[in-house]
Amino acid sequence: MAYLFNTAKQQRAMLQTIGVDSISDLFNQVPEQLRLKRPLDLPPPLSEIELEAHLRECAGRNVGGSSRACMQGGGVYDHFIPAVVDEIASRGEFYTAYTPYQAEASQGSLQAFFEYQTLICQLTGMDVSNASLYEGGTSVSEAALMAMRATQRREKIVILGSVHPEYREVVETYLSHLDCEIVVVSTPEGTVDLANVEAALDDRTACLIVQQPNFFGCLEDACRLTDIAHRYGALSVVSFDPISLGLLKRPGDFGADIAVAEGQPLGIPMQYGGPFLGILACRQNFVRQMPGRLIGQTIDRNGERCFVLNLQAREQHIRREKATSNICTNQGLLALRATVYLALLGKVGLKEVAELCCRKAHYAAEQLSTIDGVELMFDRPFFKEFSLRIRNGKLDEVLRNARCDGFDLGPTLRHFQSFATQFGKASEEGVLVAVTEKRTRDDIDRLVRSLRKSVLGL
Amino acid sequence: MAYLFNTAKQQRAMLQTIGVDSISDLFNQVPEQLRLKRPLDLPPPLSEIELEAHLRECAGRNVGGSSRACMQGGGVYDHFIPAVVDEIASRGEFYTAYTPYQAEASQGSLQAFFEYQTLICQLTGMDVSNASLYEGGTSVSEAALMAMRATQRREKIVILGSVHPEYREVVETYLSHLDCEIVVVSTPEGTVDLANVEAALDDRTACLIVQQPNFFGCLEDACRLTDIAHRYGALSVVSFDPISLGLLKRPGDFGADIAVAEGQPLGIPMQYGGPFLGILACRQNFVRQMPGRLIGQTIDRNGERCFVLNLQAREQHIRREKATSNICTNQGLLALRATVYLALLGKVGLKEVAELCCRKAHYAAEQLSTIDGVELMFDRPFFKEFSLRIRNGKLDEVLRNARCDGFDLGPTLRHFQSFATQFGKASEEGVLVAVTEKRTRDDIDRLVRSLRKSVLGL
Amino acid sequence: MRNKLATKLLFELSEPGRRGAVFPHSDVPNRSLDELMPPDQLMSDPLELPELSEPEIVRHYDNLSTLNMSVDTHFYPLGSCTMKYNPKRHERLASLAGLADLHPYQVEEDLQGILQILYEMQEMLAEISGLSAVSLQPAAGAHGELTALLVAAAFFRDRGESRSKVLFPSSAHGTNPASAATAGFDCVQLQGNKQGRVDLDELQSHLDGQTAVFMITNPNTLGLFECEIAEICRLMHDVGGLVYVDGANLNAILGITRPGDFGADMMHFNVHKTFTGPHGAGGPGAGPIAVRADLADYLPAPVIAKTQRPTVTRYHLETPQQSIGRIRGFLCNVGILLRGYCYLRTLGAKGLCDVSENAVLNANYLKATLKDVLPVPHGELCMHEFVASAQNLQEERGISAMDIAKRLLDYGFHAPTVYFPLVVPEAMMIEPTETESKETLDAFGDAIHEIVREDAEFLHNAPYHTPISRPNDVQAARKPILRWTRPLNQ
Amino acid sequence: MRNKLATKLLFELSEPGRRGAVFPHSDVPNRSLDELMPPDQLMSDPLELPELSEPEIVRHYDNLSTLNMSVDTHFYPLGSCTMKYNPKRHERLASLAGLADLHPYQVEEDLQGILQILYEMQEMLAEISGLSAVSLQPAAGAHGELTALLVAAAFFRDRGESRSKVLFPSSAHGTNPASAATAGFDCVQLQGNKQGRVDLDELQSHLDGQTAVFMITNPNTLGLFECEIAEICRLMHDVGGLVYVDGANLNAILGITRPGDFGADMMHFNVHKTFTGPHGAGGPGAGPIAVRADLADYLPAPVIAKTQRPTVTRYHLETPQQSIGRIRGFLCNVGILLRGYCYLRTLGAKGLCDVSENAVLNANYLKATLKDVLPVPHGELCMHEFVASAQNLQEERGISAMDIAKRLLDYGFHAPTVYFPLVVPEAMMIEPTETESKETLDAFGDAIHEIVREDAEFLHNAPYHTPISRPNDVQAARKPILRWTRPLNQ
Ligand SMILES: Cc1ncc(COP(=O)(O)O)c(C=O)c1O
Ligand SMILES: Cc1ncc(COP(=O)(O)O)c(C=O)c1O
Repeated sequence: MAYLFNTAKQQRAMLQTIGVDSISDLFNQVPEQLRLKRPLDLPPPLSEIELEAHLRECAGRNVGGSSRACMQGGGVYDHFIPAVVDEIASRGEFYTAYTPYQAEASQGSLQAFFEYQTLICQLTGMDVSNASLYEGGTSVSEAALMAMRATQRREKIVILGSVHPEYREVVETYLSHLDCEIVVVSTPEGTVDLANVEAALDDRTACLIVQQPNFFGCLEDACRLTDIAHRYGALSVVSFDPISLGLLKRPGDFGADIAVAEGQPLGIPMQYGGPFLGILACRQNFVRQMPGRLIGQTIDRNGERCFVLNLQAREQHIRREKATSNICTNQGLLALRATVYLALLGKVGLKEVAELCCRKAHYAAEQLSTIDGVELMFDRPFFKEFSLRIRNGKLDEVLRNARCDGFDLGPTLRHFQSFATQFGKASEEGVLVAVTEKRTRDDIDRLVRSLRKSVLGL
Repeated sequence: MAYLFNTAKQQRAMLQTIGVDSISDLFNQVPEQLRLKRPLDLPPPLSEIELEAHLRECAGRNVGGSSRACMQGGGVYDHFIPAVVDEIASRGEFYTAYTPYQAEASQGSLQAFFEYQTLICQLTGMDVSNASLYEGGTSVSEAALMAMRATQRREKIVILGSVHPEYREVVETYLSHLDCEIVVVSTPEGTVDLANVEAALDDRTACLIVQQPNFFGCLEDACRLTDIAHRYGALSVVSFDPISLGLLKRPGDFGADIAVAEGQPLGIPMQYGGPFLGILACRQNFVRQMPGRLIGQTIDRNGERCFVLNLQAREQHIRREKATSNICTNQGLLALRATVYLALLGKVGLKEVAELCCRKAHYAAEQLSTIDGVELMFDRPFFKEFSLRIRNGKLDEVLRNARCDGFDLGPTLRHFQSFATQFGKASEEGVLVAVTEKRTRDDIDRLVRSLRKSVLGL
Repeated sequence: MRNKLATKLLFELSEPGRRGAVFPHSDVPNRSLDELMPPDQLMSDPLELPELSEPEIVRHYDNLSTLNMSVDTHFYPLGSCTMKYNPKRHERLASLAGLADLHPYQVEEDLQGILQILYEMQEMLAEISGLSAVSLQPAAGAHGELTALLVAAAFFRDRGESRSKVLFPSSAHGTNPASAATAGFDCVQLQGNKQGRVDLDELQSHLDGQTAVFMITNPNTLGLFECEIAEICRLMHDVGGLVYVDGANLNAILGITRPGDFGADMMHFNVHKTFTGPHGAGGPGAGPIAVRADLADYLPAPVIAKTQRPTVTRYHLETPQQSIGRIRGFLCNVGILLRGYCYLRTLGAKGLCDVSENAVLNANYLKATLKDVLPVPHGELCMHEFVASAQNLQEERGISAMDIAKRLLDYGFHAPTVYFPLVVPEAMMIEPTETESKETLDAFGDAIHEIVREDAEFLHNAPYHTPISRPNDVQAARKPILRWTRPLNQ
Repeated sequence: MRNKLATKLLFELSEPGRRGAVFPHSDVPNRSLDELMPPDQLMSDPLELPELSEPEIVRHYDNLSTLNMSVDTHFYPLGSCTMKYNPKRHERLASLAGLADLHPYQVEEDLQGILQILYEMQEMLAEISGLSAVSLQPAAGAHGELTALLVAAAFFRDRGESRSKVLFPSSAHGTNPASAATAGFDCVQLQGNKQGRVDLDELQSHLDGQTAVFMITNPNTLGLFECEIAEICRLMHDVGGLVYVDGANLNAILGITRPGDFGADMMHFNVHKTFTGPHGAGGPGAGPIAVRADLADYLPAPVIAKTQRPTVTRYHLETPQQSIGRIRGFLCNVGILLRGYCYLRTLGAKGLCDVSENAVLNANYLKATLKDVLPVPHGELCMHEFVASAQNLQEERGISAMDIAKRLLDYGFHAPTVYFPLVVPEAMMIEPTETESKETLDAFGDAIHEIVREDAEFLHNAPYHTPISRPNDVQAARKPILRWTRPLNQ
């Protein structure tokens, strides 16, 4: 068998040392009547050749971003991943290590995660970042729980209707057993009306959750929203797109208390939804309420700087039911990818990427809107993603033809039930389009031709 | 610029330390009139995104073994490469190191190459292996030169017509300036007639060069050929297929003096012809005549076993024009691949692969021969490759249709001019077919259907 | 030979004006950003990120990596973590085009290959667990626990029952109580019996109409099989409660016995442990759960379903009828599940049995070779791991479990888990896994024997041959430094 | 922390009955092998190869790798070797499907993408060299030298001239004379002048009708530009000879000056040096050659040609008219040339100039920081490298170039090339390359300054912090052990 070492002869020697006759004797704790009396009903084993042939066959029945220009958004984006990110993340010493509990034998991981925490602080303008959570949706949920602990307000949170609908659902699930009201402020114009937010908030509200740019690609007035939240003593939780921070004001700049994100755009492949990277950073005074691991700097016995797991008393393995979260295994390797990505892009590179996305997205939006029956759904500023409205029941055909022509757009708004109420019929006609730095003007022009053809019914 | 470090500010500081005003001052040794007065005429620089898009576009205009079943042979084969081989060969510490001149900082490479030498000895049954040469053809040539030095016979070598025609051409080129007769013994029946070899040899002959299995896939009587060579005091040089040694007698077993090979089948991608791996092993008494690097075992000052470059006095950097070869840079990383491949397959695995190839090739040959107008070109035992004859001028059509159906066969015999004389018209109808362990019965059956259809003109 | 320059902090290597990645020039009309976006939303200062070149980033992280121990390089017998070999083929296959480049919102017809794989994964996990329905969504074991407890809560809610108590043994992993609390339950911890197992009387004394779930790790964290598990489950079911199996220790019982067969109602898998998704220095994992038939409707959305028509088979996403809702964005940690899938397809039924047999053999062998110096208080034989105690050494020679752990690093072995579970004094929890050779186990045994002969004082200062010596955790906690900040004089 | 078990020899880790790779069962009729092949051709004994499992092979080689220094991990200023950064994108791109999986005998219509790349590579190399025609075939620099000399021989043969002498300076790399000898020429070595350059009078004294080729490295191995190169070429041409430029040091003059422009007739490139094909611990390389127009017809077969029709461009293989024949099997080291191609496409004309400017700047800077302890006998300024001398240190303090080299390893730097070229006593040949930062150069300079202050006795026994101490080369040579053999008692 492929991954086993010990030969029959060695097994015999080992059994002798143990003092039993056979391997089955080792299992005498397992009551006979509980034993499975038949082999598991699993497909037969495959050699490496067969396994690879099988996986390639399966992969061949998917159509991915290598064969089509991916202009899909909704929280996951086809940004370029420099080869260096793959190279470093595939170092066995990183990806086959465990959580760095043994500091002396884990300085590599520990320092890398300390660098991650620092980079996230620099990116967001926040004071502290943890060492990762599962992904965007659970990060928003952990932020809500954290806000409730920090404010001691456990009855109500407010969340904008323009936050990723799946993330909103996750928050609902996470809070389902609590007596906590979740007020959703709807955003029929693409962004929220500040007056409606004002109306929803009160002094029982733990936090206001805003996504920037929001799910439709539009820019909320995150700064004013934060001020409003603070006026009611609620925390401002901002879910951001890390790439957008190459251009936009940082959550820390406008006073957010907790900044969370899906880190996928930072050098992580789309891989049909995961594993991704949950980012969570906050202001200094909330550090002991943070969920997840934190790496800290200290010195060793020789006075040399080194890194360790820190403030573990917040965590489940010490605090058990009193822990700030139940998370144990996190997304370390993805945090490493994000670290390398941010290091590689640096001060200038991230700005360039953000500018490219922004310019190309605006070019695409402009060109697409020249088509009769195609228009921007919302008249709002956006960054790299926008909602397109395809009128006259042509949406399906447009998307199908675009796929044939080599473009994947989406998701459609009707994919999410919650939008039917927010937008009515318009939700039947809306689709998200995201434009990353990988797309060329030629891609965009061809997409425009494809849509024009579809709409004109050619 | 992507790979440069020093900023303008640093450059200025460095110039100051040097004591010159500008970078161009550093080039004052280069006479003004020799300077290029214009920029090089090269395509504009590409960012990583653009470069990748460009390379993918080019790759997309090739049709490789990932999209078609490669049943081509002629010295390069589509054997399976276990993922472990790629993983280890992509360790930066291996692939970005230089030749291990500094033993204390190169024990990784040195030990791996010592293991390589040992594995090649075990594989071939020879006493000593060097640490690699460029590839198969130059290895045959170096073996011929080595034989001439060892025997002190510099007038004549004998080579079978069934040796890879490109390798024979390389030998001719390498010997072109020497007054050395190269006698080619033709092999019209697919293998050589021993009497003809006997007739060609004499006591001026430095060596007899045999390929086993030969270029047409047929098995020569390598054992008797070696005996004949020895009878005339000539060395027996055998060019082997490393995979075949999972089943066949080893060159060392039947007394060969120098064993050479193209090592590509040992875990090296086909990559349109290189880099590959030249293997050269010999009997103990010829060790000081060997070309290329040799790793030796010794001890360090603490008495610990360690490895060093050994017998360097044979090499160009010490012996200069008296060196046994001019080779310096060799094929280290490919030797590492072969090492890992052989370690991974080991005693049982290599035999299994050889058996699979052999059985599948025979199944394919049998099935293909059932087609009217398709027959084996030679009635000779073979291992994993055979020459197929497609009668009635259908060869082109058959190959074209096979490609459409997803199969690449070849090379054709007519691709090599030298076969026209050996086989006359038959060379117009011959094509090589190789079957590796990657091919399934289903592949073969579909190939048979494809050929049947073509031949019947359906 | 260590390159100390390269392992300075990223930020200390930064130099103003340096560039790493370079991007194409814009090929669309270059309008001013102020035109495209509201100026007051744009950042005013340049980004704070460091400035490095590509070569130094590679050298930095390659050097950092060598400061780690890892399964690829070292024996890593960390108890409860199942640090087995991570097959290299998985890395190659999980990154194939057509798998790694799929966007979660593509249409299902373009995803039939991956959906089939995930569907088959559900089926295989169900078979291994002996339970009927699987959700692949949870991102790790703890996430699986939480999800299952929310399923249980929904199930009870639906039946009009309000049950508030979750029970677990004191040897339970910290995530068990933490997940229970997150799901809104009260926690009840059981002491267990002298043998290190659940005490039935104690259990019974806590059972009533408030009892919701008993969370049990089996084999438990002492490496012992809960041989009364069937009775335990019966007792729970009698009061209308559910039994949850924490599957972290599944490596001991694959194909030998199944949670569903011994009475469990729900469980999670740690794909990153049992099925070799690598640990990634902390993650990612995948913690799918399996539940019995009548809980299937509560699973989080979506699950993968299969429709078989005479000519075509189609896979699609479906929301269970009474679903608790979403527990994460997007589908699941596909990349890790793919690796698990590859593993299961490589091993098959017989191979999985071999895994558990050899995991248990290796553990018992190591236990036997160490028993003279590190006795195991609980159990004659162990399953895939055992918890030895350095209490004697501590009392007689002043050598602690920590001393041995640290000194092992010098010998080129990663340390076992120490001081967990708390029920064993000076605990050393050792899980060799099946992918280690007898030679390695012998070498590890020899090292321990050598270490316990060393001077206690000397051991207190170990390790000596690691990149750092023992760190000052107290100072770290007292004044936490959680990020680099620019020194004041720069 | 070193794992000593894992770095035993492969053969010592072998255990009878262990398995690594597993292959599919045969799916074709299982006929006996004796039926398929003559029994007397089949081997009689089992293979001698070792038996290991996959996990231990990975652990073995991963651990071995960490015993190396490399460009990825360390500053590696090996003179004459151009140890620059090897971009990671090259590794990704060279392994793309459609490039790595092409068989050399596919039909040209299925190879248009790769043929275009190789054709463009020929064109770019011609432009960089200032010569007209390129052969990509040679596998390394030495192979390129041999090929070019065979081209020269054929050229002279064609003109009915029999020229037997190849000249080169004493500082020439060993491959120059070795290649000349292999190509059947007699070797004549020139001493050179005090400045470390070719002495025109000396050269002239050797020129006659027998003179075939002058092989010159420019910049030469002392890191000096042969400023009289134009005159040298003229002298050679006057007697009907050819000038060959060894391009190993091209990194100094990219886009600054071109061999073709200063009079060379032939040259080779070391793609693995100048254009970052990684060195692979010894290879592979690629040593394409460029020649002037009237030598093009002699190039080895095949070259890549382009046919441009109004609507289509096609690339194909062609045999030059008077070709010397083949110099290797198959086409060329495509994988390395692909990396070189990626490099040239990334840099462009301006980028290549920047490379040389910074390579020369770094070398001169390092030279300046070291001059107080390691003076450079030849030249005020250097090009991309310089040869310093430890002669003073040796005479005054007993510290040799070797001592410094070995001790540098302890400091985390690879050693420079030592004792080459022979014209400099106690030579240390230092080539930092352009991909090293000022910080690294400063740290290296500091290390040398510290080392020369250390005790000579202490230095004689350096290194201390490497996996081994100084090896016994004498013993290795006296009784060569070139392979592992099973100990007699096993
Ligand atoms: C017994 C046990 N239960 C639960 C967990 C939690 O699993 P995860 O880390 O995947 O969240 C662990 C992991 O350490 C464990 O050992
Ligand atoms: C100056 C010089 N010439 C020629 C060569 C030979 O090149 P290669 O090693 O590629 O055969 C080298 C390589 O070390 C060199 O430094």
